[in-house]
Order: sequence, then structure tokens, then C-alpha cells
Amino acid sequence: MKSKKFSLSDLSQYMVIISVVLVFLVFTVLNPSFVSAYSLQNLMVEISPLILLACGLSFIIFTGGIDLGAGAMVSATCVISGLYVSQFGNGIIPIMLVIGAVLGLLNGCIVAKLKIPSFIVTLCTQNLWAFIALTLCPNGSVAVDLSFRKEIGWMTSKLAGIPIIFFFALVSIAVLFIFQQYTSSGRAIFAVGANIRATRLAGIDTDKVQIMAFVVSGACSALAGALYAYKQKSAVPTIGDALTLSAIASIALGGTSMAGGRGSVLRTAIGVVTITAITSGLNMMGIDPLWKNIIIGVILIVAVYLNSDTKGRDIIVK
Amino acid sequence: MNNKRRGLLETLTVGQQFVARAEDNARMDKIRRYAPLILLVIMTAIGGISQKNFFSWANIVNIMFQMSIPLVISVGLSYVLLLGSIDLSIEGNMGFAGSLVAFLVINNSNSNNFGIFGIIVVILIGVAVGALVGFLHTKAKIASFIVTYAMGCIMTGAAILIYRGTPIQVKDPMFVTISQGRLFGIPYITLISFAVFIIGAIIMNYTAFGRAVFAIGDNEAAAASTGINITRTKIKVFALCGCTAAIAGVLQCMRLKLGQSDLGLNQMFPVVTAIVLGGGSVSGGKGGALQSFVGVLIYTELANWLTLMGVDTNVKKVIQGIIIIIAVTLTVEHNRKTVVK
Amino acid sequence: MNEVLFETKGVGKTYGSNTVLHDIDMQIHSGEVIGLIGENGAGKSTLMKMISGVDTPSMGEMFYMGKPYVATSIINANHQGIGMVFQEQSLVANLTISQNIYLGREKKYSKAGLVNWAKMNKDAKKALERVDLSVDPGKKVRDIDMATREMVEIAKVLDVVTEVADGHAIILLDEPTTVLSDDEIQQMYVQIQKMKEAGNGIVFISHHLDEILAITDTIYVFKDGEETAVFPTAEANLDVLYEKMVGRSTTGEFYVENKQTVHSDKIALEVEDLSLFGTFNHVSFKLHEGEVLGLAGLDGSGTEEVCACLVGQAAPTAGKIFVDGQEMKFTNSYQARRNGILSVPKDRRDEGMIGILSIEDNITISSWEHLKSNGLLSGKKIRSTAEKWIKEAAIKCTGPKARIAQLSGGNAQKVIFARALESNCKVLILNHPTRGVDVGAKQEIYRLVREMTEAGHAIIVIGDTLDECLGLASNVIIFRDGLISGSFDCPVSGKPSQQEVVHFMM
Amino acid sequence: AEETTEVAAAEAVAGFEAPEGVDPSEYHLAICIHSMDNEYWAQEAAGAKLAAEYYGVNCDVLTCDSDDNKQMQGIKDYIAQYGDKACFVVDPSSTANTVNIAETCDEAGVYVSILAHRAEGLYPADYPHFVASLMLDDMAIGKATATALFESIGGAGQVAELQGLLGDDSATNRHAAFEAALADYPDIEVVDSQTASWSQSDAMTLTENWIVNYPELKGIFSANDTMALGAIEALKNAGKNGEIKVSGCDGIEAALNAVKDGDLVITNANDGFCIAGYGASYAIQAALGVLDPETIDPAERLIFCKTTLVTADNADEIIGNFIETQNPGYDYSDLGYCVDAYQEAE
Ligand SMILES: Nc1ncnc2c1ncn2[C@@H]1O[C@H](COP(=O)(O)OP(=O)(O)OP(=O)(O)O)[C@@H](O)[C@H]1O
Ligand SMILES: Nc1ncnc2c1ncn2[C@@H]1O[C@H](COP(=O)(O)OP(=O)(O)OP(=O)(O)O)[C@@H](O)[C@H]1O
Ligand SMILES: [Mg+2]
Ligand SMILES: [Mg+2]
Repeated sequence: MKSKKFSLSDLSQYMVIISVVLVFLVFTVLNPSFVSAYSLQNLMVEISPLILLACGLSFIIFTGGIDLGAGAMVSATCVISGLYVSQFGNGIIPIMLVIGAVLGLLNGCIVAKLKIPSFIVTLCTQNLWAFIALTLCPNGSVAVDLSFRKEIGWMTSKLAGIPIIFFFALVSIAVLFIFQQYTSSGRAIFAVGANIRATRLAGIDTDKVQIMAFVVSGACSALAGALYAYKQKSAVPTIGDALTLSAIASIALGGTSMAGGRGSVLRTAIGVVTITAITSGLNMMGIDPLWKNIIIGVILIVAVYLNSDTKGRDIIVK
Repeated sequence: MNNKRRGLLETLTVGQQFVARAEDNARMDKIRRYAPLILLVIMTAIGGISQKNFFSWANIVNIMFQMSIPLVISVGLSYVLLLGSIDLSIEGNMGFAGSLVAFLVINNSNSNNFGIFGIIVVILIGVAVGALVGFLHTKAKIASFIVTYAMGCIMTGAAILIYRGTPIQVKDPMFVTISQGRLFGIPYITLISFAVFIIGAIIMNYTAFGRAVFAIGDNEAAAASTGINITRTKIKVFALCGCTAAIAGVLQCMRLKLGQSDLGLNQMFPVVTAIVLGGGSVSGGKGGALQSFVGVLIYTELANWLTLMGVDTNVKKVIQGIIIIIAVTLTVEHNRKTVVK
Repeated sequence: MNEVLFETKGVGKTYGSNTVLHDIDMQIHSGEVIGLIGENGAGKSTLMKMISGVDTPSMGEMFYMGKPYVATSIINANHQGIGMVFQEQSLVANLTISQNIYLGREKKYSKAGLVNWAKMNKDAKKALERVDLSVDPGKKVRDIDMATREMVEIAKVLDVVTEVADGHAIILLDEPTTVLSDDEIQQMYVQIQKMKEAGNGIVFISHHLDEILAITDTIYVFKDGEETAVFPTAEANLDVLYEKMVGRSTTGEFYVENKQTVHSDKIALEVEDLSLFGTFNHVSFKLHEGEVLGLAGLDGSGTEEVCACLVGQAAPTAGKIFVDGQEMKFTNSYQARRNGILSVPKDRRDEGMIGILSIEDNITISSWEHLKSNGLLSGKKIRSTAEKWIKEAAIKCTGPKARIAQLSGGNAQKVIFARALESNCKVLILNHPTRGVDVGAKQEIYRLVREMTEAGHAIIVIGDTLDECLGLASNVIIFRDGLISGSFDCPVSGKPSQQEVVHFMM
Repeated sequence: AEETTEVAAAEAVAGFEAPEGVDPSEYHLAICIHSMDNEYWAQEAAGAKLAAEYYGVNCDVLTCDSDDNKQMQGIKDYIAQYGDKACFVVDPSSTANTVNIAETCDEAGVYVSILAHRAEGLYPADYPHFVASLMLDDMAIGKATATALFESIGGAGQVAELQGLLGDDSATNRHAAFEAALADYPDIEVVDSQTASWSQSDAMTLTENWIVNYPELKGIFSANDTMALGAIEALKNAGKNGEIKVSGCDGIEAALNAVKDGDLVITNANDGFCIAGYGASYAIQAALGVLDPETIDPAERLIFCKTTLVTADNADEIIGNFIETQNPGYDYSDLGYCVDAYQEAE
């Protein structure tokens, strides 16, 4: 009896891996070119910035909060990177990290110090980020100078067949994983999500921890913005519009609970791979765009249902 | 509490002090509860003083007309927020309802003429979709956030499937009459939305179901212990929200005479904002139909005023954001035990 | 004696492997008020929960009006004529009084789905009048004070049960007087008297023995899950009750008093004229290294708030706190911990356990600073620390990675206790440190406390029972209504008697 | 998609003769548009499909919801699927994205035509596989509609402008065209100029407010038809349709009808059948080896496509051609037909 239960809960724990493998299997069977080198390289380029965004955002969700403006922050930072990369060169990347951290700090301070739910705060600050993006780029996407394209081309060029941008994603995952697992702030983020009152009483500076989550997320979003600028070789003021929900969906797909307290950036990264593979697969199969929304919606519900471990009886889900 | 009074109170016994503190808290609560109304008065005053046309009958009609659809959305969404949940499928539902109703009444792309039955069918589908959302949310225990987001995707897709790219133009004279007609100078659409609001308010305030929603949002565990059927209540709430989203979609279609999937675009977050402005809480248990009404009115007046002032759209959004943060800061209770996520 | 309304025979309850109640025989007669006393965790509430349908007994049977009685839910019990006023309030704050009274029972007042609030309010008014409450039933519960809420709960329960079983209903009152003032308690007596005269059976739980003596007819005493004595109130007086309740006379052994240290002269913490508006005033004391300072007082006397101020959970309105001679102002528990003060919170579920995290995280969360290697947290150190405590405190679990939520209450308590001890804080505040901990484990915890003081820590204890407080403490300060009413030295040889101390508490 | 291809292949025999050894049915054309829920884009998809049918190649529609990144992803996925048997006709999500599109297709060795937008400094001649850029002359069109609007109110009085989505370059161009037209009409006063983000609902709300605020308002310039229709609905509710003049752009069905009814002064039929159909033809011919882009005069790869201004005079005809038949009957083998002018006439 007991051992049976164990294997079941184990299964739901590995569901996230199972589902990504399943997605790859299904698409490969339907369409062998899904795993061609060109296709895989595309996938790597495609997931890299989204991994950054989603992994950073995960930390806010671990605290039980949400950032509805993450995508807008990507837009703003993509615009800044795209417009000024020709001026600062690759130095724009560390600059963006700092800018992102500052934007995150602003969010975090309002949430932690003014005690306004993150839902409201980020709903409002997202207008600010969008404003920055559209004010800097009032006439839509601005391409990086044609002459400068070569100089930022290294990001999407390949090393041993693997796009360099993907190494960025890998390194970021590693750093974030170390932060999550091996720093006190990182671990405290989960504690805050699980029970903020108890964590506070255990002598953790929960305000600082909450702010830290927003700062990390801000820096990651900004780096994602810079990567998008490198990848698109332009400043795109609307790039983030659809990304907030993609990122949240990836996080949910990874099995991270929206209520906070548990999850992992590794799971989120796998979630990103899954969701991107699904869209790519559908694109490659030439699915009628009229049906695409419906298929993605259904897949999302099923996948989140399978991956979430909130199946206990007495868990209150909101 | 000012220092003088504090000094006076210092001489009291702990028990008396306790009572004094409780009274102070009650007073602050009261102020907080009436803050939205005060905000409304201020907003109205600012509008009236700075814009000579603000109080013209035509502009008042405009405000009423412009608040109609948000008001209808707010009726259902208020219930969802009272539970502490969220419904992101509203925009998709609106797009679907608008597209389908355009398809069913007299239009330029087919020979359907179901008239009022078409509208009823569309609203019933809205209810069914909402109920399905509620079912998935409660039975599969998926956060409402995700279920409704996914359902929104599905409904948007379904809407586009109906008209396959070329938006349907509505030719039904009934739609023309409703969108242009007035009674005592008040547009029919406004009257319809007020009627929906009144029904919603009655359900919220005069039925056991309405009370159960409040109870669940405030304290789900306690509500469960008094024997309320949590699952059924939640499903009903989402069904209701689906219903009002469908009505809003139909009204939007009447307003524009067009069936298109983006009829609902950007309609939901302003209403969430409005509800919060009215004193509702996104974490549940706080708010109500009347509060939502006040919130929608404040929001519409604000938007109307900013337009009359000729403020640029993006600046408008930033201003709205800042106003909301200030308003929420003033109305949220900040004791040390508050848990904010 | 009147007819027997309700009877339990050999009723008991086990949670997992922990038996918290066994072999309870209780008879409730018509027109009888039963007083139920016993220490915290004795099982009083557990019995009430089983009668009221919240929980089902693990053994034994119950009879109501001579027939076997089974309640599947609170509602179900209500429909049979049994209602309970819970220890924690169960009103929904954002509904009106009348809506609360009829929550889940609105059918009676609805026509075509619409509830006639006016009619409901009218009936609610009657229900409230039954308990002599003249408050407007249309008021929201969050707008009324605690005492009125308590009476509303009683009115609600009365209304439910008398509807079906007037004259032979069973009404269970679990610590209804905790939040009431003296006047209000007198009013409560009147109500209880009325219910009793109508022929109903009542069970009244209170830690205030004078109340028990004043209002009850028969007294049941529970101790560690057992029924240790039953006798008519007429035969009792305060001293008898104390004896019966405490049962086992306090032994030096139990509180490991042989290891009680004589504290050093070094002051670890000093509190000077501390006040928190509306809660306590003018509190001063010194805490020395190696000292265990007991704070005694009834619920709400201010002891807990003093501790809350010491760890930055509440901001004192006046007064000073000195740590190692330096004045401190804490705005949160983090600062307090970094300056060497940490508390073991009383409310284990909400303030202690970080439910979905692992045991190792829960044990080490307050000491992660010390568990690093090369600037990063060391998984190895965290695990070995957790394993050390699992062994030392005999925590029953599957391993350090298990979630704390899976532990039994006592074991969870030990985890939280281990967290405090591991934190390296000089001053530890133990707020009900042994709540829900079984007798054997209690002694373990006491032993740990002694070891800490031996190592020079200073400890403040709010005991789970007065007995515990006196047993552990080397000094005791007693609070009454937010003021220090007295203090005792508690050397191993000359501990004050509980009666002596209680005198200052009431 | 499979069924239609076979039918198409059968029909193709009649119209188009593929060169020896080339089987058109092995080729796949993707028409990349923003989304299917817009009539103009749907028209582009229809035009591309008609052309693909004519040549006997397969056709898929890729949408991107105006998202640069999604569009690139779609194109790369399609290349991954069909390799050098793929070809594209792309209505780019933004001007900036055109460089990426040209570059990506060129690297992968697949032919592409890009519609409606072209980044500055991007020339088909620089990329062997970037066959042609087909544009609408936004400036000329915007100026023409604005001028018609101004004339309809007698060249003087108050007008308001409904701008498209900020950050969109059609919106920017049409706004610039409006300003340019304004230069010739000193008596026209612009009372307000706001963005309704291409949205009918937003445009309606703005117009409602304008009617109240500017009782003297005589005309509304709208950057597209959707917003113009919103304005007309607001005017109808106020009983002022026809009285306050409105101009639009794009030529969607409802707007054509509004022109017929006299509610809309003028619109421009952008003619997705033409621009996308011929754009597709360029790409397909290059892919099939019928056309070698390198042999075309570089200037002739920069095309302004034919469009038609629609007023009450020709509304019926346009409705008949574009809407009712959904096929204006173009001969997609005659590539020269679509050319209105070349973009950089020197
Ligand atoms: N759900 C549960 N799981 C495990 N143990 C429990 C549970 N509920 C109660 N207990 C334990 O049962 C014992 C008796 O608890 P009960 O609440 O009946 O005590 P009580 O006599 O009412 O104490 P108090 O005076 O503090 O109210 C305690 O040790 C408690 O920890
Ligand atoms: N109704 C009342 N009237 C007057 N004084 C009151 C009243 N209720 C509480 N007090 C006083 O307020 C102080 C704090 O009460 P409170 O109920 O907050 O105590 P508490 O220690 O938090 O209780 P608990 O141990 O249940 O957490 C006490 O000193 C008490 O005397
Ligand atoms: Mg109890
Ligand atoms: Mg209390």
C-alpha cells in the first residue's frame, strides 16, 4: 500500500521530464525533420531568452507573487539594448543587468514595503515599462545599423554547432540554480512562498528576500531583453507583449505551484523547452493557424494538470 | 491618533486602552470603506472644474455609454475576485460571443436570422464555457489563472474559426435599434448594462449563493465547515462570469455591428483595476457589486477626463497606473500581520 | 438527577500512532452543566470535536437520547440537536450577524432564490434576544467586538439546535469566556442558566477554575487524554480542583530540575518600562545568562505581546530594550535574530512550521549563515545538522528531506525547537514550547533547555502549563491584565506552589 | 491542406507549365501574415493561395500576431521542415524584422518576397534569394485620402485624426502623410490627434468624446478602415454620420459598404490579392527556376504595387471584384501587372 503510493507520487514528480520527452517523440514520429540539426539549432536560439525570462520570473512565483510586467520589462530592455548596442558594444549586456536589477528593485520595494499585492503593483508598473519602450521607439522596431549587424552576430553564431546564445542560457540556468539551492536568500525565497509569517518569525528578513526575488527576476528579464535585441538585431518595443504569459505558462508546465513555496528553475527551463517545442512542432506541421490557439489552449490545460502536484484533498487553489 | 489623545489615554488601564484602540481601528476602517466614494467625488470635481463640457448632458451620456460594457464585465468578475480567483478568459469569451452572435443574426456573410434566440444561445454557451472553467479549476485543482488563460486562448481560436478571417458585419435592424436607441436620452445599451448590474447586485446581496461567495473568499475553511458546497459555488461563479462576458461580447458586437475575435481585447484588466479602485481586493473576500459600480464609474470618468484633456494614450496608462498604486496604498490595511504576495 | 441526554462509552481518539484521548465515559443529563477541565492538550477539545461532528472517534460509542449517535459533519450534528461554540471563532467576518447565524440555512428565508433579509434579520433579532443581545443583526461581524462575536456564536448554535431539539439539545462551549470581561462573563452565566433551565445539556470548558465552580453542576477532569476524576461541583473548591487537575505532583525529575543552573550575573537582556498601547504597560525585567525566566499569566494578560516586542514582531509604544547593555529597536525578527534573540512561536501551524519545506530546511533556516562553505550553502552541512537534531531530539521521520507537514504535531514542535537551539541565539523565547508534545518528549525538551542554559544561553518561557513554567523557570514574573502583578524566585529547592502563583494571576 | 494541393496540381496543367524535371507539387509556399482575424491579411492569404494554386505549389499560412520573434520562429520552422523546397511571401511583423527575414532566407537558400515594409538600406540586390520587395505607397495613399477628406469639407474647418498603433510603421507613415497633406490646407485646424491602436472600439470611444468636445468638428481622418468604422458607429449614434466626414484606408468590406452608403468619404483598396499574389509569384517563379532574380534590374525588384482609391463612384465595382468573387482574376504569370511604380525612381 505504502510503496504503491510512493511510486505514484514519484511519477508525478518526473512528469515534467516525461512530458518533454513525449512531446519530442510525438513530433519526431509525425515529422522526422523535427530533430534535424537546423531545427534543433533553431530551438536552442528560440528558447534561450525565454529561459532567462521564465527562470527569473520563477523566483517571484516561488515567493507566491507574480510579475505581470515581466514581458513589458523585456520590451523596454530590448529597446534600450537595440538602440544603444552600437554605442556601448557588448558592454550593453552588463549595463542591462544593472538596469533590470534596478527596475526589479522598484517593483520589489513597492510590494515588500508598501505591502501592495504584486498582482496590482506589476499590473501598474508594466504600463511604465511599456511607456519606456514606446517612447524610445515611437515608430516601431528599429533595426540595428546594417553596418553593426556583423558585430553582434556572434550571439547567434555557432560554436561546435551550438548557438552561443544557448551557452548564455546554460550559464544562467547554472547560476540561478546555484542561487536557488546554495544561497540563503535563494532558499529563503521558497520559505517565504511556503509560509511568510513563519519565515519572518524564524528570523529571516522577508522583505529583503521578496525584494531579492524581484531584483533577480528584473536582471533576468533585462538580460532576456538584451538577448532578444541581439537575436532580432533590432529594438522591438512590442517583443514582450506575449512573453509574460508564455513565461508563466512555462513555469506552470514545469510543475511549479502558482501558490509559491516549491518548484525549481530546472523545471522551468524544461517547461520552456516543452512549450517552445510544441509551438515549433505545430508550425512545422503547417497546422492551420485557425486551429493553433485552440490546440495550444487544450495542451496547456492537460499538461499543467498532469504536471502539477497540487492534487491533495485539502489544498486550497485560487 | 494624535499625541495629546495618546497622553490622555496613557492614564487608562490596559483594558480601557484596548477598547480605545479598537474604536480607532473601527474609525479608520470606516474611512477606508468610504475612500472610493470620496475618490469618485474628487474625480468628478476635478473633471467638472477643468473641463467645461464635463457636465454637459452629452458627456454624461458618453460616460454612461462608455461604462456600460466594463460594468457588465465587472458584474461577473466581481464574483470571481471575491473568491480570490481571476478569470483571464473574459476577453476570449467576449470575442467568441460577439463573433458567434454576429454569425447568428442577420449579417453580410450568411442567411442566418435567429434574432433574439441567437443572443440567448450565445449567452448560454458563455455560461457553459464558464461552468467548464469552474469545473476544471475546482475538480482538477488547476489555478484559475492557468485554466482561464488557456480557455481564453481556446475561445479566441474558436471565434476566429467562426468567421475565418473576414469579420462579419451585422445587418440586423434589432442591433441597430439597440445600439442607437435611447430612452429618456439614455442609450439602450446603458440601460441593458444597468439591468445586468442590478440583477448581479441582487444575486450578490439577496441570495444564499451570494453570501456563500463572500464567505468562501473571506475564509474558505470556515465556510466549508458551515456546510457550504465550495465546489458548486465556485463553478456557479465562473459560469456567471462566463455569462456576463458573453453578454458583454454581445453588447460590444451591437455597439460595433461587427463580429470579430478582438472585440474583447484589452477589456479585462481595466475592469480588474476598476474593481480594486472601488475597494475590492484581488485576494478575495472584499468588495461587492456596488463597490464595483463605483470603481467602474471612477475609472470611466478618469479615462474620459484624460481624453477630454487630450492626454496621449501611453501617458494615460502610466497616469492610471500611478493613481491605482496610490489608491490601493491608501485603502489597503497595513498591519504587521498582513501577508502580501 | 434528570434523564441522561447524552452518553459516551469508552470513547477515544488516536492521531496516527499518538493516542490523545482514551476511555472517556461521560454522561450529560438534561438541565445539567458539565465543567470540563484539564491542562492544555489534555484532550478536552478533541472530545468536543467528536461530539460535534468535526471528527469521528477512533474507539468507543456515543448515545444521544438513548440511541446510538453518529455525526458525519457539524451540520449533521446540528440537525440532530447538538451544537458547539468553537475555541477558535468560526464566524465569517465580512458577513452580517444574521447572515452568519443562518449561513448554510438560508432556504427558510428564500423565495424564488431571493433571500428576504428583512425577515431573516427579524428572526436573527429574536435569536439574539434569546441571549439578551440587542445588537443590530444587520451589522457586519467585523464591526462588532470579540465579546459580542462570542455571544453571536452562542446565539447561532442555540438557534440551530433548539430548532430541532428544544429542551433536550446539547450545547458545547469550548473556552467561551477567554475573550470576555467580568461583566460579560456574568451575562454568559445568565445565558447558560437559561439554557439549562430549558432542559438542555451543556458542556463548559474553561481554564478559569472559579468560573467552573460558579456555573457547573458536575466536573470532569482530563489529564493526558484520560478522565482522571468526576465529582459534583458541590464537593469541590479551588484547592481540590488544582490538585485533581495537576494530578501528579511536580517532581524534580520531570523538569530535570537537578540540572537547573544558578544563573550568572551577566545580563543578557534588559527590558525597561516597556509598554504596548492597549496590551501591556510598564514592564521591566532583567534576564541573565544561564537563567530561565518564566512569564506566567492568563491568556491575554500580555505575556505573549511582551515577547512579540522582544523579537520585533510588534513595536512597543514606550520603553527600552537592551541587549548586552546596548539599546535596541527591532523592526523585524531578522534584526532580533541577528542580535541574538529568537522565539519559538506558539501558533505552530501558522507561525512555526514552513509546511511544504523539508525538515532540514525547517531546522536550519535560522542558521544558514553558519552552514556555508566557500560562501555557498553546503548541502552536506545542512543535512548533517538536520541529522544531528533528528537523533538528538528523537524526531520520528523518514529522513531530513521529508516535508515537515507530514510530521505529527509533537515532532513538528521538536523540529521548530531544534531550529531555535541551532540558531546560536543567546536569548531564546519559548512560547508554549511543549504544545502538543507527548510526556516523554516533553522531558527531552526540558533536558535540552537545561543544556542550553548550562552553555550560557538565556531563556524566556511562557509555559504550556503553569506547572511547566514553574518547573523550568529559575525566576517567574506574573502578569495580570497587562501589568506585572508579582514575581517569584524559583530555586530548585524552593519552588513556589501553583496556588501561590495563581493568586497573582487572577 | 493535402486535398487542395491535389486539385491545384490538376488545374495547374492548364495555366502554368513547369520546366522540365521540376515538380511544382514538391514546393511549399508559406504566406506569413500577422493574423487571420483581419480582413486585409486574410485577403493577402487568399491572394497568395490563388497564386500558389496557379503554379501548382502547396501553400500554408503562418501567423505571428504582429510579433517579430514569432514570425522568425515560424519562418525558421518552415525552413526546417521543407529545406530548399520552401519559399516565402512575407508581410513582415515590422520593418526592422525585414532584415532578419531576408538574411535568414538567404542563408538557408530559400526564395522570399517581402511585402509592405522594407528596412532602410535593405536591398533585394544584396541578397540573391530576396527576390523582390513589394510595397504600398503609404505616403501617396495617405495623402490622397487626406486630401479627399479635406476637399469634402470644403478645405477648411476642424478635423481630428485617429492614429494607428503607436510603434507600428504603417501608423507612422500614414500620420506623416496626413501631416504632409495638411501643409496644403492652411484653413484646416487639427483639434486632436490620438491613437486608437487600430481598434474599432477605442476609435468609437474617442469619437464619442470628440463629438461632445468639438461641436464644430467637420472631419475625421482615420489611418485605417477599422478605426473609421468605429468613428462612423459613434457618429451614427449621434445622428451625425454623413455630416461629419470620415476617411479610411485598407478597403475592407464594411468600409467599402460605408463608402457606398455615403458614411465614408474615401478609402483605399490596398488589394491584398495583388500585392500578396504577385509577391508569391515572384518567390515561386524563382524557386521553380523560371525566374533568376540576379538577371532582373535591381531597381525593378523594388516595387510599389497597384492599389485603388475607392469613392462612391467605384465602390460597387470594387465590391464585386474583391469581395463577392474573392478573386479579382489576376494573371499571376504576368509579373509586370502589379507594378504601379518603382520605389526609387532615379
Ligand atoms: N489533527 C490532529 N493531529 C494530531 N494531533 C492532534 C490533532 N488535533 C489535536 N491533536 C493533539 O491532541 C491533543 C489534545 O488536543 P485538544 O485540542 O483536545 O486539547 P485541549 O484539552 O482542548 O487543550 P487546550 O486547553 O489547549 O484547548 C493535543 O496533544 C493535540 O496536539
Ligand atoms: N473585550 C475586552 N475588553 C477589555 N480588554 C480586553 C478585551 N479583550 C482583550 N482585552 C485585553 O487586551 C489584551 C490582549 O488581548 P488578546 O486577546 O489580544 O490576548 P492574546 O495574548 O493575543 O491572546 P492569545 O493568547 O489567544 O493570542 C489583554 O490584556 C486583555 O486584557
Ligand atoms: Mg482546547
Ligand atoms: Mg486571546
